[in-house]
Amino acid sequence: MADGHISHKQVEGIGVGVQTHVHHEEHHHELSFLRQYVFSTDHKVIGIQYGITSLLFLLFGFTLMMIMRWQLAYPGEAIPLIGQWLGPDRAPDGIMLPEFYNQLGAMHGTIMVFLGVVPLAVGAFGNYVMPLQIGAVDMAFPKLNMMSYWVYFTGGVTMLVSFFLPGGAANSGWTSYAPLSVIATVGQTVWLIGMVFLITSSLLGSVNFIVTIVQLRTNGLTFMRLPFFVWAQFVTSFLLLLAFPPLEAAGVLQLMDRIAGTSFFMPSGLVVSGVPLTNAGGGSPLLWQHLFWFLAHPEVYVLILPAMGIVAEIIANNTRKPIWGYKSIVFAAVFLGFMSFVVWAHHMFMTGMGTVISTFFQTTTMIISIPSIIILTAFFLSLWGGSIRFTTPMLFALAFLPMFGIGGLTGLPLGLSAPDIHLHDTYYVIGHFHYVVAPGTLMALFAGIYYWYPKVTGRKMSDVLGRLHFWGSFIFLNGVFMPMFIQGLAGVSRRLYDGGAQYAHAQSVLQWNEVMSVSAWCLGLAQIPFIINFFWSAKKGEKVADNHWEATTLDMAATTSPPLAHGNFARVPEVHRGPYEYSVPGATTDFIPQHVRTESNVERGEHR
Amino acid sequence: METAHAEDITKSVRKYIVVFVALMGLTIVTVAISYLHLNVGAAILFALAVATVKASLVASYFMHLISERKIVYWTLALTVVFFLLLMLLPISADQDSTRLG
Amino acid sequence: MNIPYTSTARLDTGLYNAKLGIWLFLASEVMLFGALFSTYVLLRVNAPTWPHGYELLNVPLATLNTIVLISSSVTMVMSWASLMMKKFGKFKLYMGLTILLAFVFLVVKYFEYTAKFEHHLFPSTNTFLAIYFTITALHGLHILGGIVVNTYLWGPGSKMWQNDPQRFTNRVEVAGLYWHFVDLVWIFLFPVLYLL
Amino acid sequence: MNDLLGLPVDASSHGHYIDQIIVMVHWLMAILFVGWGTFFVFTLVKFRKKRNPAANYSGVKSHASSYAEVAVVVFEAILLIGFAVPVWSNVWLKYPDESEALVIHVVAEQFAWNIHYPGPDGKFGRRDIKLVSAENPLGLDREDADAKDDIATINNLHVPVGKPVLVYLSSKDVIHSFGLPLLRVKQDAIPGQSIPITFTATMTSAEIREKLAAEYPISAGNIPAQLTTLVASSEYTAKDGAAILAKGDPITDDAIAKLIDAGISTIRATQDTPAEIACAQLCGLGHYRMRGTLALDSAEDFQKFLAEEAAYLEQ
Ligand code: HEA
Ligand code: HEA
Ligand code: CUA
Ligand SMILES: [Cu+2]
Repeated sequence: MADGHISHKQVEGIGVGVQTHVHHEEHHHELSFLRQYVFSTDHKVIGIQYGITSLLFLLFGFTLMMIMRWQLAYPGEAIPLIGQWLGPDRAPDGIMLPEFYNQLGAMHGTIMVFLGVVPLAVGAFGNYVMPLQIGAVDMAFPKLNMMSYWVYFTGGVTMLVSFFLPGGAANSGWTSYAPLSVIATVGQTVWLIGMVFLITSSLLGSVNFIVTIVQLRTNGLTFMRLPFFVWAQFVTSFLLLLAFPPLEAAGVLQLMDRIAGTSFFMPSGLVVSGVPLTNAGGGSPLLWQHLFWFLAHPEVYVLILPAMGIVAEIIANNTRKPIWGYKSIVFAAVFLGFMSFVVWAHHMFMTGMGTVISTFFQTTTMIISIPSIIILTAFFLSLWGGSIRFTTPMLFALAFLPMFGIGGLTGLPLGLSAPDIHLHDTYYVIGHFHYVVAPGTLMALFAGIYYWYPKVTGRKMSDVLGRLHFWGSFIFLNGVFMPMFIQGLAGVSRRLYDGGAQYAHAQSVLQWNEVMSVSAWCLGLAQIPFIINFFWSAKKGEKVADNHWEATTLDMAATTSPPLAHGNFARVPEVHRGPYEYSVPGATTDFIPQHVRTESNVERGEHR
Repeated sequence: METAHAEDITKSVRKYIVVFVALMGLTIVTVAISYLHLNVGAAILFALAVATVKASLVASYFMHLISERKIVYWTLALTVVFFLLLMLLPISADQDSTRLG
Repeated sequence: MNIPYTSTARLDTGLYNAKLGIWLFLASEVMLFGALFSTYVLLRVNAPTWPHGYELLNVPLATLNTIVLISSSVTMVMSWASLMMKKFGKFKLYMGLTILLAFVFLVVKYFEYTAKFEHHLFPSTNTFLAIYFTITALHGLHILGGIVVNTYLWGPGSKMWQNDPQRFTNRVEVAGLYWHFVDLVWIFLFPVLYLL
Repeated sequence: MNDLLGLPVDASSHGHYIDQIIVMVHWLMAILFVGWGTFFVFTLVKFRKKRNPAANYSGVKSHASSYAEVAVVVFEAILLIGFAVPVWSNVWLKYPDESEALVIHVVAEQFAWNIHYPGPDGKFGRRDIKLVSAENPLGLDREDADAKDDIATINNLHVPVGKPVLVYLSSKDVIHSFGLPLLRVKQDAIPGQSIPITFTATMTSAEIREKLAAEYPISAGNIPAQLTTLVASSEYTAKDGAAILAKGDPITDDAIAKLIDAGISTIRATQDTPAEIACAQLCGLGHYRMRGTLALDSAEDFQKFLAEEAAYLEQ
């Protein structure tokens, strides 16, 4: 998109790539600027829209956290620089109020998960890359695709606007546990409305993804020849499709509780601030939790699966060999998706569970760790025997492995109910999931950005800035999140406005708060090279060949960079082999793209 | 579907009428039974059984599920599994009461 | 650029795109209403007392509405069958009837609601009414959505019949699948809310 | 490994079961992490492009990884079946008979812990939300015969050491979580429900204070910030015999100056109230300060506490 006009760029076949030069558009009618860039139905434009929007939300969500971390490191001290801008109902004299701290926390969680990572991983990467990888001309329902983006955008704006309401944004945590959320300020209502938009957007998107993958795969591209990235998107879409509606239902019920005075989540006999409530009662606070986690557990695999997909592509490409155990990781991913629906109550061990139910959920939780271990193991083994190139995307993808490892492993003690007695709702949990979502998923997403950037813009991002970004991020992410385990094991609760300063048991680990905060700010600084790189390279980056990474999948090998504006391919490719035919013995190049027809059996990948 | 002949369609139309009559009949039955005020267990069983039959008729004939493609069956089978899980949800929430003092 | 399989079926799956799409959408709807059903079960099981639906609600009106909705399902499938038989006029008739019946359903629902409000029965009165109003309102919204789609297909959308009859027939079939699903939900709602 | 992990003092009879599992899981995690980490680094070095310009198409042939995976599964199964589940059902959910236990009602509210003891008659008086007021946050009906001798405290829980305690936990408004980090107890307080939890304390607060006492260096201009939250754990006098700090006194800047004058360069200090109730569930803007103190008393001290409270009731 960067050079503005891509629709006429001719195909240049390189290597064993596409050799045809046929321009397939018979009559090319010019679209207005609005139709082409704003209300576009082209999956590539929509993917870019998703990408930019979600990156901005990520940055915003991170900014909220950088502000919070000031209060955690220096409780009660005026926030420097921006403190005076926040206004008296958020931070009088620059000193943050507890109300505002809770808003920041809830909105950080919400924005990072629903407006940042998922739209980036699914909306941007899924939209842009998946149709290219399966040789489709576009998504199955382009108009729905456009709607999906704009509904997401509306939901995002709704969330942002809620900061300016009386009482501010939602402040009951991203989990919005009732009854706290039911008696909360009006921001919660807007949060619920925003969520309904986001859920609708996800539903539209997931239907579109599944239909596209099932129906628009090009000739010869059987399911077992799909790049793992496509599989990841496929499973993810099913999770979104089937797990989100219960949260939508729960959101509607909570809206009713807040607006129509019903008591779905409100038991009888509540006294709030000394005043007895007059609602009819008879509801169940735990019902909300069940419905919420029925979504939110599958949701965490929505955060991780696309990341694994990206990592698989990049590892295969940069080791120059096939992913080890392709079949086993595909089955593991499908199994993971399936199991993710039966572990939800491991977030609720402390709500008063009996033995039977807790045993059930502990067992499923232990079972669900197995497919993750299988996938990770396959990735590690894929490195063995490779010819590893430490390109910028590869650095990020490699870092993903141990970082996800730490996050995943720390899930194990949480998944057993007895240790969870001590660890539940402490910083240990915060550490656990940030290792999977931040040093894990975020690293993978960065890897994806560096990897597909040349495909999107025709130019490469700077490696010097990339390495700066990598090492800064890697070091400071660990600086932020590692001490959380220390605090958590000491028993420090999460969501504490003063970081635990009042508690005796927190005193011995309190000094880590400052370390974490400084790391978080340095992490912020470490993003500057990335932001510069991102914009600068679009105009000034080194121009590279169409299949710059010498990859085998259709997205890289069978398209121009950037791909044609209409129709993606000069001629829709046909597929002859699996996705990762690198270093095939006896072949002339160390990669054979999926769509290239070759003479010898060897190169057809049939010797196996 | 696009290969279906006109005669097939007329046959289908006759089927639709039969199904329509059956649905009406079942509606009357279920309402009539409710006036008997059976005990709760039997009432629930009966009402849900009738509703399930009616729903199956609609799904099978109006929605042509009786002659659908494999992939649709797979999608629905998956959904049924998760739907059942959702129905288990109240049970897992209820178990908590074993600890209530 | 033309997206394949918008009107013809793909060989290996046997489906055109929209058909798979609508089934997936319906799968998500199953989960939506499923969550509400399980809410109903949970609240009822835990409640010390629970009114019988027929004590508070109007069973004859609801029976009427059941009949109306089932009829609309039949006219809907007939409108599709008419297209299959290439009888556009009959399609218009049946589709028109479907829309009309849908309106009748909503009007009856309106009278039911207002009667409740007049007796000071609100969603906030008790959890039974809360769930009754919530589910039926959500179902009503689905009816409204169906009306919008069907009206489009009956009116401006039907122009497609001239230049792509196959695709238009598909659209009607897809709209029909949705409409039957809305009917199907009501088939469960009716006994669960009114008769038990 | 307990110390390595930085788990807090364990002052309950069931705590070591939980700690034991935490330690075991962390061993498993450490082994996996170090194992894979070593393999990872080794591979990255050995198979970098410079050393290995051409990749090997088929890669790893051995099945060692499958065995490793099976081993992990077995280990997890042992942890689950052998430890986690039994501890949950036989230790954590093992309730004592009410006659053997000290029964206490804890009612959480934004943002305080209301503690309700039955008093000498062992019967809990009636509570009614209509009677709730600022002076009577529990809504205790003092007219009720059973309620006359009931003891109610706010944010101040006393329990005797060595006797099982049975707490019935509930909430007046939103969900809170009753966390006792030093006793490895945590349970959400759910409005509309009364959930029992049980524990037996094994150390008195005094013993914990003694255990946590440590030497802190002091020198002019270099006073650890931590000291301001601690109290002295022995007596300190100046050269002339004048008392500077008694055991349990807070450590002020003034006192430190005097200590330095007296030529003292280290000070033994400890937590004042090491055991506490920590609210672990977000419950609103005051969540962070919803702290209660937990006094683990010897049997005599506990009787003294009850007597003091009873005397207070008389007035
Ligand atoms: C992407 C997100 C993600 C992922 C993938 C996971 C994965 C897992 N999670 Fe996590 N989790 C969250 C996001 C995620 N989680 C979030 C957001 C919360 C908190 C929500 C809130 O309360 O706000 C949470 C909370 C949470 C809890 C509740 C804790 C509590 O509140 O008390 C539990 C309990 O069972 C749990 C368990 C697990 C388990 C067993 C896995 C397993 O799937 C992990 C399996 C993975 C492995 C076992 C790693 C395998 C790797 C190796 C073996 C290789 C090692 C190699 C090297 C290190 C080189 N998680
Ligand atoms: C996907 C989810 C996700 C992600 C990525 C993050 C990322 C981060 N989170 Fe957190 N967090 C949550 C989800 C997430 N978080 C959730 C769910 C909670 C619980 C909320 C609750 O209690 O309810 C939480 C809570 C939480 C807490 C606990 C607060 C408390 O309990 O009181 C803390 C504390 O330090 C924290 C910190 C951070 C930090 C420092 C990062 C950093 O890793 C952030 C790094 C971000 C970047 C590096 C931005 C990159 C983007 C760019 C550089 C943009 C470039 C732009 C263009 C090019 C246009 N988060
Ligand atoms: Cu009470 Cu947090
Ligand atoms: Cu989970």
